[in-house]
Amino acid sequence: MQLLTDILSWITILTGSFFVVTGGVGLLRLPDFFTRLHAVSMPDTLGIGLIVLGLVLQAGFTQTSTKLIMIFLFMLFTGPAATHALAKAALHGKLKPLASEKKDQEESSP
Amino acid sequence: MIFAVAACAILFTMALTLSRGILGPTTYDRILAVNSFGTKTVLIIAVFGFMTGRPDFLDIAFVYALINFVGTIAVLKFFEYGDLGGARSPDEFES
Amino acid sequence: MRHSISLFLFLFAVWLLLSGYFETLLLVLGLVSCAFVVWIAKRQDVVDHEGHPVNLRPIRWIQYTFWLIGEIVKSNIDVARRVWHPKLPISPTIVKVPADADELRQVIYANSITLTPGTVSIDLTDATITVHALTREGAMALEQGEMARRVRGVRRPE
Amino acid sequence: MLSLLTATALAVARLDQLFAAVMLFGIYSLLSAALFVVMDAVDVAFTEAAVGAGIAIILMLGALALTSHKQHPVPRSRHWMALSVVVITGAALIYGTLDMPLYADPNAPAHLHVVPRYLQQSMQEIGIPNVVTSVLASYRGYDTLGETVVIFTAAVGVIGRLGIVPEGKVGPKTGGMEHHLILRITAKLMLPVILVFALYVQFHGDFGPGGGFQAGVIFASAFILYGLVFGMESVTTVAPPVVVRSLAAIGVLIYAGVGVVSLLMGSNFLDYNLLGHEPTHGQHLGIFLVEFGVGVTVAASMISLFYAYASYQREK
Repeated sequence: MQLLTDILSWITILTGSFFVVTGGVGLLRLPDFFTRLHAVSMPDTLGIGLIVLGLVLQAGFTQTSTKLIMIFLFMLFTGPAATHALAKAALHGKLKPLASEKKDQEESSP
Repeated sequence: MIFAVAACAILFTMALTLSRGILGPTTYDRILAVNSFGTKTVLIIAVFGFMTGRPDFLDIAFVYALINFVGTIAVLKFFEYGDLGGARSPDEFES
Repeated sequence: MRHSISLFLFLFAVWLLLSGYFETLLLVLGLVSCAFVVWIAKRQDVVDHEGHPVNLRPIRWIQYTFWLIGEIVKSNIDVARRVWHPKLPISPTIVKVPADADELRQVIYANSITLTPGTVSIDLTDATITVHALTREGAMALEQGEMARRVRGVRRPE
Repeated sequence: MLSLLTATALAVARLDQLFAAVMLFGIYSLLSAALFVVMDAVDVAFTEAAVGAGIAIILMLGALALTSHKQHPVPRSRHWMALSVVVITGAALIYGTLDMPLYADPNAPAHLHVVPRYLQQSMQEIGIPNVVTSVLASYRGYDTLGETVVIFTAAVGVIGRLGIVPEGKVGPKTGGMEHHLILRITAKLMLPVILVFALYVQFHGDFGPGGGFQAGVIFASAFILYGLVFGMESVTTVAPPVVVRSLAAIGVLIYAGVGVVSLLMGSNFLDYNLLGHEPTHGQHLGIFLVEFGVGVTVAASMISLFYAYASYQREK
């Protein structure tokens, strides 16, 4: 049983770390601000989620886990709000997104 | 052991994020970098807490998550309106 | 009043989870603190159906959460693949999707969009959400309206 | 991690755009707090988290709003002056550290006398699990009182410089961000949780990291968030500036008052042993009250600093 949770938490933490690193790489590689936003949302969701899950598996059902989950929930609520506010500010600050406004919807959808 | 691996991964990402923060190019990129840097700090504090076996650290992580949010909003408001209280036209702040 | 009581209970639960000490002194302090916070929150006028939603449908909410987690995992893998891909196969697209009239639902919808990697809601005005998608496919999937339909069921109408 | 810290510091020094420098300073602050955590200085990290990363940034932005956004170019000669001053100070500091015991040297004076006493006896003398709190509030009660007064004075100074916000008139255009739907609802959800968390930190300083300073800052940050999202008008209605300013003074008075009471009861200033029936009980009560005073002062000072910065109108 102990071994099983250990293996599980290894897997989750490693996968979580992978997504965190991917987020960092994406933040550097992607070409403009709006696309970088997407890179940030990766570690913000799955990265943190999996690492927290792994830590919870290690800690067992204790007060530590409840605190961890509370932190996670808190970040889950505030993260998108901050990202959205940032994107909105950038959009209103006349930052041109590197994207095509999708008006050719009819011709591309069939 | 596993915590050390996770900590290394997070540290590496922090370095990547930091270089985005230094490179810019726009201010929004920097704010984004700081915001996501804050997220990583929360994570690394949590992981370190487990590494050293003192889960007290979680309170600090919580403070971080909180301050990160308030700080980002403050910065954004400052940037959009030019100061913290009033609503001034944002055109003074082209950078 | 209903909101105040439920907020108080919620806050006290938070206090207990944070504290973990069940001594009389700390419990009393907790009760006093929560009452104080409810009083401040009343003064700040944040205790209403927006600040403390009491009329959610729990079962639908849980269903929705699991569905959202699944979507997040799928799109995470997709975006991660694209980021590591040497050619960086992205096609940034902006679409406008309609949202429900209810403001809380709009927020849930917009936040869910942001949470899913590959799509970020960048503006929300007049019940229309402007979405920046990393790929054309992501934008089209969102336009199918699967998420919007599920969000609608989460909350009872006023 | 230290190298990351250095890189950030260099980048801050090189940037001439002050706004970007502030952003990087935020990263610097986060990093140093993480470093404190690694070095096991939990309470210091807690304070750095709350003060350095959050409030300092907000206050710096406030200051930035009042001044210009670009650093003025400095003539070359003054670079050399500045450099020599820095080098001399640095050299003096390094010279000073030569006399200091090595890091973690078990024979250092601090480890021989002070630390064992604090670590071994604080439990029976004061009866509180968190040593830092008992050191801060009891053994070093004077120092902490001094620090509290410093914060109070800083707030008074800034208010004196920027002018007191007149009652009922907080500037012509003090708009909030209520139109920003997502922010508004998130703030509404989060504010009570933040406040409860602040009070939790306040009252659990005895057991875990935390205490008055940190709690005060977190409490203030909740109000700052409220002010940012809902506008100055609402926040000054909820917490009128006059009330906040008097609370800052009341906090100092609570702290000093505890000292005076213990003096009157026949022991030393800020010696809490006589406050209760038995010494540990008295210590407990004393620390509790003192921490409460600190929390009130810090929170109120921070909020009034925010008011002062946010409602100051630049002369046109």
